[in-house]
Amino acid sequence: MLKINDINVYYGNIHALKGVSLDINEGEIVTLIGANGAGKSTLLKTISGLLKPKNGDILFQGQPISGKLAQTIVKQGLSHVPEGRRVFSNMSVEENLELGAYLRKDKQGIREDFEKVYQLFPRLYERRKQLSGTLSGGEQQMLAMGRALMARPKLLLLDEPSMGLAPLLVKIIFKIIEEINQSGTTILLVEQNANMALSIAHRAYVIETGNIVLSGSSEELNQSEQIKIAYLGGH
Amino acid sequence: MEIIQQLVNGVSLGSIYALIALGYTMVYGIVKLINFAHGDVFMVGAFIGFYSITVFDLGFFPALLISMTACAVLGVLIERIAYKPLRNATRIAALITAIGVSLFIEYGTIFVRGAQPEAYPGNIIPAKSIEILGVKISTQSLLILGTSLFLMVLLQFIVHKTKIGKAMRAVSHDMDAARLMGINVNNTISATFAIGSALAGAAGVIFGVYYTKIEPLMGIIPGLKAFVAAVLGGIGIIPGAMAGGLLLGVIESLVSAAGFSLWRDGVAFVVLILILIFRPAGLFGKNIREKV
Amino acid sequence: MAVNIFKNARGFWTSIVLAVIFGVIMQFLITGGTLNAFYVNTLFFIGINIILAVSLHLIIGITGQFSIGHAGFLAVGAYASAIITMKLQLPFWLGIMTGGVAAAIAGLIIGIPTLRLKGDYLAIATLGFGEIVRIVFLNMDYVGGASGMTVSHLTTWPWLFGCVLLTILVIVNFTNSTYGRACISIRENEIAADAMGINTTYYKVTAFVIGSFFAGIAGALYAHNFYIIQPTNFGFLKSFDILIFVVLGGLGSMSGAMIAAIFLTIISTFLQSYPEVRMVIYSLVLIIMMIYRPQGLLGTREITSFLKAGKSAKGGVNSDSKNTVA
Amino acid sequence: MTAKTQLLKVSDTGIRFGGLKAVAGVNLELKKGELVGLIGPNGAGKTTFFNLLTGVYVPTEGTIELDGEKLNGLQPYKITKKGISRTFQNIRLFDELSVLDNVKVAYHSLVNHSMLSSIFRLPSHFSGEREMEEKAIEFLKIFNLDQYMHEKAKNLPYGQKRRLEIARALAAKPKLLLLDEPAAGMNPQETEELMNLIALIRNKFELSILLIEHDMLLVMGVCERIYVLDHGQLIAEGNPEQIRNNPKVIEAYLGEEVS
Amino acid sequence: GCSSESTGGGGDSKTIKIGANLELSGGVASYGQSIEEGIQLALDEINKKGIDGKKIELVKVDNKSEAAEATNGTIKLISQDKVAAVIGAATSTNTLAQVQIAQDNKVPLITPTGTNPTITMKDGKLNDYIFRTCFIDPFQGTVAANFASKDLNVKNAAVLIDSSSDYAKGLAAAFKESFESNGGKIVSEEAYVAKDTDFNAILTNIKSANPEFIFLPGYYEEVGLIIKQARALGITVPFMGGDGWDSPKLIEIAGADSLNNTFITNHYSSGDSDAKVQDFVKAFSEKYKGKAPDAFNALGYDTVYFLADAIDRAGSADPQEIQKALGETEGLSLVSGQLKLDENHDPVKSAVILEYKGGKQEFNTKVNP
Ligand SMILES: Nc1ncnc2c1ncn2[C@@H]1O[C@H](COP(=O)(O)OP(=O)(O)OP(=O)(O)O)[C@@H](O)[C@H]1O
Ligand SMILES: Nc1ncnc2c1ncn2[C@@H]1O[C@H](COP(=O)(O)OP(=O)(O)OP(=O)(O)O)[C@@H](O)[C@H]1O
Ligand SMILES: [Mg+2]
Ligand SMILES: [Mg+2]
Repeated sequence: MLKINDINVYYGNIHALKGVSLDINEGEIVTLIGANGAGKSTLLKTISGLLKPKNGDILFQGQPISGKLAQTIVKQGLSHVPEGRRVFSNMSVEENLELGAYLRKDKQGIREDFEKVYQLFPRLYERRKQLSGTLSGGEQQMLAMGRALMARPKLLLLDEPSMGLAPLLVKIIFKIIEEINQSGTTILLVEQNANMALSIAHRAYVIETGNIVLSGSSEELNQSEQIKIAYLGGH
Repeated sequence: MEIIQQLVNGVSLGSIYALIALGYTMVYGIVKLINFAHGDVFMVGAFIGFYSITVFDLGFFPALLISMTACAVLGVLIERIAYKPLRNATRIAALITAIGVSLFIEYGTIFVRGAQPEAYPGNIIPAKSIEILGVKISTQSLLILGTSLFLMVLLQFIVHKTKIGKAMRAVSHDMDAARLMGINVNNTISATFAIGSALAGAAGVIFGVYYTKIEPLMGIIPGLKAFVAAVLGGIGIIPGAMAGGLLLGVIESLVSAAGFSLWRDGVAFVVLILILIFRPAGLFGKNIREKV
Repeated sequence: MAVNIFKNARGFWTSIVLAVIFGVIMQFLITGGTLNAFYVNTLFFIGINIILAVSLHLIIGITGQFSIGHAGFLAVGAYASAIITMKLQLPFWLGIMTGGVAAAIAGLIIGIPTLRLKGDYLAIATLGFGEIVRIVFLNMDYVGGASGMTVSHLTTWPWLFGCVLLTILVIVNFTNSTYGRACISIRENEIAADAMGINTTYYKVTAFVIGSFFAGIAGALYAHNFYIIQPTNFGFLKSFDILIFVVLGGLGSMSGAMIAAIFLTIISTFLQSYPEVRMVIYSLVLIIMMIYRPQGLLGTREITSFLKAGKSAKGGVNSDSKNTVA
Repeated sequence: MTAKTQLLKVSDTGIRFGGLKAVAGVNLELKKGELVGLIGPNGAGKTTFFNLLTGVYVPTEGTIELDGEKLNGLQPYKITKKGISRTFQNIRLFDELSVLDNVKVAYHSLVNHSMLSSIFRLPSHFSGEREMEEKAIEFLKIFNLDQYMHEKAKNLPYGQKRRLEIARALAAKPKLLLLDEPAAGMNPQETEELMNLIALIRNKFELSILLIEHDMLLVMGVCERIYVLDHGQLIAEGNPEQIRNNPKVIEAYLGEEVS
Repeated sequence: GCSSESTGGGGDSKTIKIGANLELSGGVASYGQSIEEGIQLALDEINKKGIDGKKIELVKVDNKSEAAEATNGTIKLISQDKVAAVIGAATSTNTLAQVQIAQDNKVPLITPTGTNPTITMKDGKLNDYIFRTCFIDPFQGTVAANFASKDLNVKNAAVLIDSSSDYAKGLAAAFKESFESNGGKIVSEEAYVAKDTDFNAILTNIKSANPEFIFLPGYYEEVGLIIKQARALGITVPFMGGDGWDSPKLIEIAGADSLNNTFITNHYSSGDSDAKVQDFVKAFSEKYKGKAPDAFNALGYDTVYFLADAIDRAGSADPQEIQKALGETEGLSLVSGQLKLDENHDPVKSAVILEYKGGKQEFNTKVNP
């Protein structure tokens, strides 16, 4: 579904991604784990068109998308839930969801998706008129995910959905991620919380200072000593 | 009776400020840029209307439309050429560019046609005064007030209810997140400038018809006043700009009426500062403290 | 350089001696007639603009307070000093002092209530203050109202140079001290500065008052150089001119502000002979400069950090401090 | 650890924003040298509580006392001088200042040389600045940040930024240190390092620490006592073991099984 | 560009350099530009023949309508360009900013339109290098007051002043004095500043004072708006002003109907049948695409002839010789009337009173000083 070939990304003269390659198959949850500043968010931003790679290509469903504008990529069925939620805090929950469906014209379909999102996140239905800036962190995370789903993505990129959330909410969010996946959406999940991420993902990549250093099935990585020490904590 | 006449005077002056302030505050609210060139687009609008009427013998409405269209294009050009490259720069840098653009339009116009004023022909819209209980109200100022109110409602509707309006607000809040929704940020900002500048153009023509005299530097003071009105009402808040404009007009008229016409602008600024001290985000603005 | 050497006592005194030598040489060039009246006058204009630029730099570049009414302080200084010398027939030095002190008091009065405003709201409040000052003078018959006040030409090179030097010294020294650091911390993050025990209001007002003081000094020199002062000289467009020096030079870079003041004064003087295109070219210069260098000529760096290539410096205070405090 | 003297006493304190009671009727005490955790769901009011302690917000009810002195209504910088300093949930460094200068700023309120002595470069300026610099460097060494001394703060890697924020807060010589989610965005390994650092600070500087954190490993690992906030109100208080098994806390915050 | 080091008198042997320091940009750019148009026309005409075979070369500087820039500009003209004389600024203030420099350097300075008395006289002492082409304010004000009391027979008058202009203030002061000494009463005094556009508030005040006559000594840009707005508010009494009104634009701005029953004092009337005036109006509208000249144009034009005449008589481009010749000017026939200087270097000229009727100026009376 997504194929990344040897991309390099720079911020000015900072070389943030150094020849990264990665594959995602349809229906999978793939997780990308790595330390702070390893380049995880950079990779997601590059995929969704917020950043341009200097070279290399990105194929989404066989179509090249590297260097295209974000709006074109969204239209092809790829949604990105950015780090730190980034909800439009001066707008209501409902308006945020409407903006999620910004590019769509099928009124009927949009209405159905509203239903679906509200089913997935009943909390959002209760709060649909509330300004999203006043939601709690967890609720905002739900909104950010719901908003991305409104675009009916085939591939969903999630950047640290558990960051700053209370343990209970982390569990809920991860459960929902699995649900979304089961209803047919492919997911690329970036996480610091490697334990949790590996527990729901099919496959995983490990990124360190802009390089992919390891990849494999979740089970394999869970067993790896190297991973245990670096990312799962010594306990 | 005289005080009522003065209030009427104030409201009609204020509705001109409001008319300019609407476009100002909209661009300001969405792009977060103090577009100092707004007053100059207003001036260009006035001249385009003037030439449409005198050289091409057009009526008021065609002239208005031409001027609005041309100003919309001008606004978009200004944005694309001068502001877009600075989108990631500091706001104060963008402000300097805006000052540069403002000077450029003013002196470009003078370079092209000289500094002398022009006068709108007097018969474009019949100017009548109606008298109610000894208070004279000119039909033109009623027209201006009506236009401002109508545009306020229209703008409010566009920004809050339409898709493009929602896109504008999204862009204003978080450009990258807006991109991720599939919003074309550049086009949305262009649309904002187009609407704001078209309003400035309309204000220019209406100003020309009402006050007759137009000249290349005519945009400076109304531009400044509109900026004050926009801040007074709360930056980016459309009904706030309307209220700010009217309030400013009424203050000025009352100060003049009290015999202090030379202190007029001074008093207006004193009131502005006082209001800001007590309401640091303007009359309609919510003083949202930065969340720590 | 200007910034770095003051970090130790010896560098500080050397630079003062060097500056004084420069001043004396210039004096000889002027009295000897090597520089004709036109160049001398341009030089004076540059000097006054440098004081204005550096004083506003302290407020905007260092403390981060978006003030766009600086011409108001210039006006207060100009009128106060002119009253001293012209109306009261007192000596010029007293006029300069009074100009500075009057502007500083004005800064205190406007600073205390408005400096709690943020961003654009502060900007419009200070702009409004500048206009209020102008309108007050416009309505004061004592100083000639709209037609202004004629002022004797008393600004001479020693006064001008002395004031420029004093301004630079005080502001550099202030910036490079714990007090300047306090101001920068406010610019960088007011909430955190507050949480670190910095009395943010106090330092904002202090920087504002110091900046106003020097703008007032510039006003005194201005009034006594151009024969006449009138309220229209001090409108908001004048404030913008000063703001442009600071931003074009690079916010937070004092040498940048100075270079911009010199550069723009020269451009503007040169363009005087091309009246038709003067402002068109000037505005194009502004726009193009900002588009290609939105961070200003020097960014936040000082000229010294370019001389010692490669090292990064920060707003006003030099981080390139291998030579730690002596 | 029992007979220690009381440092912080918060009685019935709260604040409302419009209709919302963000914090209400909180009673909390802290003794000298204690390391206490504050947990609770998102939006429970934890950060707001810190803001009340540090004077960013003024409580609409109740009193806050430090060492027997009432803090209500004092401006933040005064409270810092009285002995409370903090870090922020979203890092707030002085980005353009060097790492060294970031720490020096916190020393500012402890200097003796006057503004005039700095402006005129009197000897007291030089000795004062030198003293500050020496102390600041000492501090950076403790945090292993001295190699970055001349780097701009904004150029530090994320983890180091968090450390610098703590170092800066400590430089203000607090009696009580407030840490707001210091481990946010860190992976388990970095978190563990941080845990050790926090313990070290507490012992070395003999201060009290109040810590907000969602990472239960960290909270349960280092805190002696824990308060739990939900919807602005305290719902539980106790040692880690008690909290872990408190049904209210499980329902509101931890979820079924604790990881 | 910079000229060579030729001493005094400027220019090479073929040309005489004169400077113009005008408001070509900034707040009152329209005044400076109008004067410049007049100057250019006059130069074109004079340079066809030249003065003693020499051509006049004009060096322009823009003072941005700012006093400081005006000072700079004149310093440049004198020390860099070494001009023989300077045509000074349009407004009194910007002219005052140049006076001292001209005096110190002994280069004559002529302001076309700077009417403030202190330009030529300071503390009772004559600024001997300074001249002007326009008459000073008191005369026009007095003429207007006499016209109001005697010809129009009014007893109550209101005065509405452009307080940013010394010119308007000077006229107003003279008017008040004469009008009151004629037994009239000033019932209302209001003020505005240049570039204002809305005068309804002050006009409402004036209206409630019920004057029979309103003296309005401003410039046409505001005057036009004031009269238009006054008529809309139902103020029907006569208005009267000075030469500052004189521009075809006034009629366009105010509208022909509003201008009925208004009067001005002026240097000349473009409807004057005098051949000099008619030739000027014709030449001007030929050069400037059909534009009709206003008072600024005429005074700019006259200033050049005033200066050229002096250069001719001096027979030299030496500034001090020119100064002497300027001071001795007598009976010079200009578009704005016969020019003779009094001992204060102020022109003594006749004035005309014109009335607007149906959008046209009609000659009413001529008043000699
Ligand atoms: N806008 C930017 N400008 C310059 N450098 C940047 C920018 N954004 C990120 N970087 C740098 O790029 C590298 C990768 O950053 P990125 O945000 O992708 O990391 P990450 O793996 O997502 O980390 P985190 O866990 O903190 O989110 C880091 O060294 C970072 O400092
Ligand atoms: N300045 C403010 N104005 C209005 N509401 C506010 C303000 N500050 C905080 N709140 C609200 O108070 C509540 C408590 O917020 P707070 O930031 O203290 O939560 P928290 O416990 O720190 O949550 P998290 O774990 O997500 O950081 C929230 O509902 C928040 O929206
Ligand atoms: Mg990231
Ligand atoms: Mg929090």
